[in-house]
Amino acid sequence: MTNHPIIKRGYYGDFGGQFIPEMLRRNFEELEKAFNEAWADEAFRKEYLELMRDFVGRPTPLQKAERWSERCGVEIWFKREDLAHTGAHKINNAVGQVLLAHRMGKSHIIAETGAGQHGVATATACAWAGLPCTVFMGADDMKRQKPNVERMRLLGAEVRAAKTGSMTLKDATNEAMRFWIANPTDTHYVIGSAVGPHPYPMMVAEFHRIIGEETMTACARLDLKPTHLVACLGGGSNALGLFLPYIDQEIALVGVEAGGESLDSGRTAATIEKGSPGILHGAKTMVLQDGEGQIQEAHSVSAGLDYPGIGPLHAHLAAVGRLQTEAVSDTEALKAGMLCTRLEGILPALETSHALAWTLKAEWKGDELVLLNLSGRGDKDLETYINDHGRHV
Amino acid sequence: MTNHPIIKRGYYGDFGGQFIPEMLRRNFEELEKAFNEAWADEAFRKEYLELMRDFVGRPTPLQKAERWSERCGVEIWFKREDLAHTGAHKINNAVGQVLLAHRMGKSHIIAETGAGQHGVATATACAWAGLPCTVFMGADDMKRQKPNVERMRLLGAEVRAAKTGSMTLKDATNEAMRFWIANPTDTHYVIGSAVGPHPYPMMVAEFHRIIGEETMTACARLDLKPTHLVACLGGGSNALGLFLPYIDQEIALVGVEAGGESLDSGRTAATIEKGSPGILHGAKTMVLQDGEGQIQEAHSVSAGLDYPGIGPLHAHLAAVGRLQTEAVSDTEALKAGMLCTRLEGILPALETSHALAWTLKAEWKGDELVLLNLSGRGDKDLETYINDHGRHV
Amino acid sequence: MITDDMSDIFKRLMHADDVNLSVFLTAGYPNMTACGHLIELLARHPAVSFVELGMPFSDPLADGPTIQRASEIALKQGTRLDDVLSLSKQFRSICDKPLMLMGYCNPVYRRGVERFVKEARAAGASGLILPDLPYESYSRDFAEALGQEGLSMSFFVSPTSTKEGIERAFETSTAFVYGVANVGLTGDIPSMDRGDFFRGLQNHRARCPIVAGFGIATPEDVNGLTGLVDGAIVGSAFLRALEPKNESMLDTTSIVQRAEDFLEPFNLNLK
Amino acid sequence: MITDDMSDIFKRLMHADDVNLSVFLTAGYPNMTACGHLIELLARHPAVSFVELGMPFSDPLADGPTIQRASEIALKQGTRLDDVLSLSKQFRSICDKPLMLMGYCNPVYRRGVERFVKEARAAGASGLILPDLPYESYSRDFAEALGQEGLSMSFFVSPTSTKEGIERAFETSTAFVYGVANVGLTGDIPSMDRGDFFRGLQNHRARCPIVAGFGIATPEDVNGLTGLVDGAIVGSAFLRALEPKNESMLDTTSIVQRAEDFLEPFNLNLK
Ligand SMILES: Cc1ncc(COP(=O)(O)O)c(C=O)c1O
Ligand SMILES: Cc1ncc(COP(=O)(O)O)c(C=O)c1O
Repeated sequence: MTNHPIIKRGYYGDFGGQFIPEMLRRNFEELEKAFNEAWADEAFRKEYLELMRDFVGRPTPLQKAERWSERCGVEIWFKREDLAHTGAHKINNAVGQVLLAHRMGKSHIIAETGAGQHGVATATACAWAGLPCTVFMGADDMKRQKPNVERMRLLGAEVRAAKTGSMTLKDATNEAMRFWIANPTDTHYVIGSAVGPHPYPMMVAEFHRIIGEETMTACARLDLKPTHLVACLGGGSNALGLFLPYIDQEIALVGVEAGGESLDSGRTAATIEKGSPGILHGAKTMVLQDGEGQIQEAHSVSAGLDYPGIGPLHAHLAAVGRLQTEAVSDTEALKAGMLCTRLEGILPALETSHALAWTLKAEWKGDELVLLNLSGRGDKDLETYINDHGRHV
Repeated sequence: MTNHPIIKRGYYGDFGGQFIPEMLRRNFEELEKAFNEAWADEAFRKEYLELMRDFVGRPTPLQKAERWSERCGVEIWFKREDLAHTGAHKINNAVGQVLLAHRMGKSHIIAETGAGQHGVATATACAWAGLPCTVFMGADDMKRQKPNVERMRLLGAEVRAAKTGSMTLKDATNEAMRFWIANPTDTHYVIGSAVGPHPYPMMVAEFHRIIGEETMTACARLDLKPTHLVACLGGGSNALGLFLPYIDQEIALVGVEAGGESLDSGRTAATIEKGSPGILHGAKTMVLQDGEGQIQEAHSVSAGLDYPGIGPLHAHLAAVGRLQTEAVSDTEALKAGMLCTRLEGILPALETSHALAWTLKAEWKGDELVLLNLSGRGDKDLETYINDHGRHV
Repeated sequence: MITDDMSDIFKRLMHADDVNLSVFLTAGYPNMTACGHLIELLARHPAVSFVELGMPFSDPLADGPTIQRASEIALKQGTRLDDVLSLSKQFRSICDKPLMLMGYCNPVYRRGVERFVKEARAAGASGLILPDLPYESYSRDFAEALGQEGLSMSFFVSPTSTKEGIERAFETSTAFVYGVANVGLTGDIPSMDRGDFFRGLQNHRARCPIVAGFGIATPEDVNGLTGLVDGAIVGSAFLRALEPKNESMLDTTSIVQRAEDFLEPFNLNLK
Repeated sequence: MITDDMSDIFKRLMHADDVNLSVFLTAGYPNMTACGHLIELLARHPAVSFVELGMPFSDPLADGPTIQRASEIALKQGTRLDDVLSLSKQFRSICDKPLMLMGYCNPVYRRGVERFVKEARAAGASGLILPDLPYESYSRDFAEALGQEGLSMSFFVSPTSTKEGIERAFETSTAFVYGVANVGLTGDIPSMDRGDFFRGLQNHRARCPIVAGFGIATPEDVNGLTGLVDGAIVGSAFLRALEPKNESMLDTTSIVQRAEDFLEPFNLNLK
């Protein structure tokens, strides 16, 4: 709910807010109201949950990773979001928001995308709903992620190149916002992670809460008492989805950021570790910026973590010491992803490989019980893995 | 069970049998015995079912395809095998056989693969089990399906090129058999469809029976009374998986073959429609052959249907009139696949698109209720779809 | 609500019969040298009543393509906040026309609000326009500092603004209310009836002048608003006029010439 | 169990002290013309006691790479069952050595078992070897026809054969039992102790001769089996010797020459 105790007037502690132009204010008021109503409405929840089950394939398994556990020296279970329709948790939010947009009478969906995962998820939800969809994507990303561009087109979406700035995710987000400013009444903007102005961060998190809820149910069935929840941090949606129901419990929350080439190389995406408070895409959060307050480009081998901001809820949780953040380098992530493939028969998304890599290098006593959000499958990253594999063989 | 009433001494009606060299006879005796014992053993079933749930992500949904139904003029539900781990039903059999091999004390797994789906599934199951795996693949197919080759390698499997004959699936199967002849004691051969000598066809079908069983359970919950089961026919495993529990009920079973360029072009894979009884890969079944009894190459846009034989159980069911076979051309399948993507937000495997295409062109009265096995996802076929899309836009 | 301090500066605007022309210029565009000449031109130009000086930002999400690109070019050339301030100083050394610094929150917060406001005042700026600044942040972080330094602040109203939003803008703005003359972004093609929108704001006008912006490109656009607004900002159209289309258009003289050519027709507005 | 008819033909094999050499040749390989000369060579060659003539098949799953490739080449050149039969006829016109037709079930079934057996008999063949033919199919489809025409059939025993499997092979075979001298495929490198295997079969030998095959390449291989088997089949090694390695090795004379060269050392086996 966007009236969660954590929220005060659109802020999560010191972070969050709505740093938006007046032209969008009505949209945000409308959206917050509509989401709160929908989320409190049994019928809406039922429709959402049925879609999660029948279209998305939920619940996803909670699987003991036998060989991975052995390698890490601690018991680790995977929450298998890689098995969700379109290959990652992203679809939960896309479906949720498209349902909401439909309920609000919106006739056009827009979204931003970096590597294309959220774009594909949104285009998928729109195809299902029969709603026209426009996805903004950095012109550079479009070149790098051609197959996902084509996939969105097959799904009936229009893909528009963002040709400004670094021509990547950050700029695609700007373009989507601009389009929304220009088309405020009929359009809904489906943000792809727990970022942006309130109520997006909490709303996106709520649409992913099902990850944590299923995990709790499975733990109860299996009589597991987890001590650690681990997830990678891009914008923070898969992490929050897992963490949300556990937030008031005594359990360690670990968010693994993309260290990029290395934390001190300047080529990093470790926003909490290396960033500072700032305002980006309408919210106050931790951002990578220079002394002038210009947002810097993020760098990660993983396109889904390659974002110079982070959801404001994470910024808050980290600031108050509730969230432990860790960073993992490109090389560590690649290695971990390939090791997981060989040991568990699961090719993880490069984003996920960051979380995996941390469990490999963390110091465990051995009596912990770790639940790791296996946020997505790595089919999209096959080429990157292969090229890296080739380099090392 | 391999002692199903349909089976008489390894024959399914007139089809089946064990046309194998003496060097493999002991293996087949062992295998049949081991499978019958395992399948009757609660503990084995439990382990298999737990893996189906926790590793594979079962049960897969049975989803009403609203917009597809509307387009076809009849109510159609999709059994969502595309959501199974690695993207198709194939994993059910791979996991089942690898478990069985493990139980038999085998220390090496081999498999054949065409497009790579079964190879990836087997390599995946082997990675999970920690068993070495060798996948035979036609040298031509290896070139065409490079990403799947790399994926198998990332999974730790060795991929061996079959350089004989047409250098495709049929030849990879020969090579796998030959390797098994040369290494009969420590190796288990995981066949990828309901083909080959007894007990493979029935064993593979049994490992896929879970598809039909889940469907029955879902139908009971939803109070659905299906009149038609529809599936594409490659070797026949996804179809049998769905059909098996329904076989004695009053319900139409429709198997859709790959017509290729056209049924009469000679470039087809419609084995039942255009073939004749013959012996291939150790079983008597319907095969594409010339007047001399030489096996002919099959042709289909879909690599997974591109096989000049068919499971002997299907040959039998078709011969006795229990199975209705239909054929769909390359073009019809491509179109149907793209339409499904746009209407339902599901990019189907090209194999599956054949089943979809038939529901588009079949004459429905409108009061039927159709369950279609959505056997796999089309990520692997993206390029083919895109090229075709490009041609028509 | 216009403050006492600002009343002096903007009094002229409110009581003019014609629409006062304001020009928007991105600091550091097309380069610092040319920009220095341009700010002087604007300071001296009789058609120009006041100026918006854009503070370039990496992620200007409320701007259209032209202003985005101008920001990008300025940043690529290394334009810093200090450069913005020195352009303001240069402007103030020539004229006493109002000069508003327009930009996004983050660079300002990064500098420190108090420090920035002091520096802006020292550089002769009249006020700030920060389209992504929420009212709460304004009250908490800006109001006092601005008041102390006698700087003003403008907020926006747009065709999608609620009644409360309009009320709040006129209540809080201390220079003028920025009326979005277009559903869309700066520089976009008009897609609404401007007259209707501004007619609806007239009963607020007594409290605070209205300046129209977004999509205003020609003297006709400006004159079309006569009687409805106190000023009109031309931004993207001006920047587009400066864009060098070939090699020979790169030198400063040629850039300034194009600016003059662009402003020429607006002279007709002058009585 | 050797039949009366066959006893004549294979009597010699059973009572010889030395191991009888049999050569395997794929019909139509390396082409029909050369193959005709080769079959004549084998018919006349003193070192060769009997011959296996391979009937090429598209999917020879019990064969190693050399024989596979030979089949493939023969088929590509259009070799048909009729060509196989005419080679058999040609052989029979020269000598009365046994000639076994070796192949896979499907082409035989496709022709019709009865028709094929009649044709084979007419072409002078002595019997059939079909490695993928199950015993049940043999009993149901072949036994009677073969008996009527006086053709024999050989079944296999291998190191993985069960006791029952061995029993059945010696019980059912009417020419000789084909003993797989290798765990592996025709042409593979030896990977087992042949002696052990064949010693284990000696108590069956009275019922039916044993001929060793798979992986037999040299006179030493053949001689190494003395006392253990009645014959030995050289297949892949012979075909490999025929393979043209360059242009000049393509003509028939050169091919036949290489066959003679290959067989030459086996003459030493002759008393
Ligand atoms: C599989 C996967 N995991 C994680 C992420 C990171 O995003 P978030 O932090 O919002 O979960 C992405 C983003 O594309 C993703 O595709
Ligand atoms: C998704 C999918 N469906 C169907 C098939 C056809 O095989 P079968 O008839 O054994 O289900 C394949 C084979 O690769 C496949 O990948």
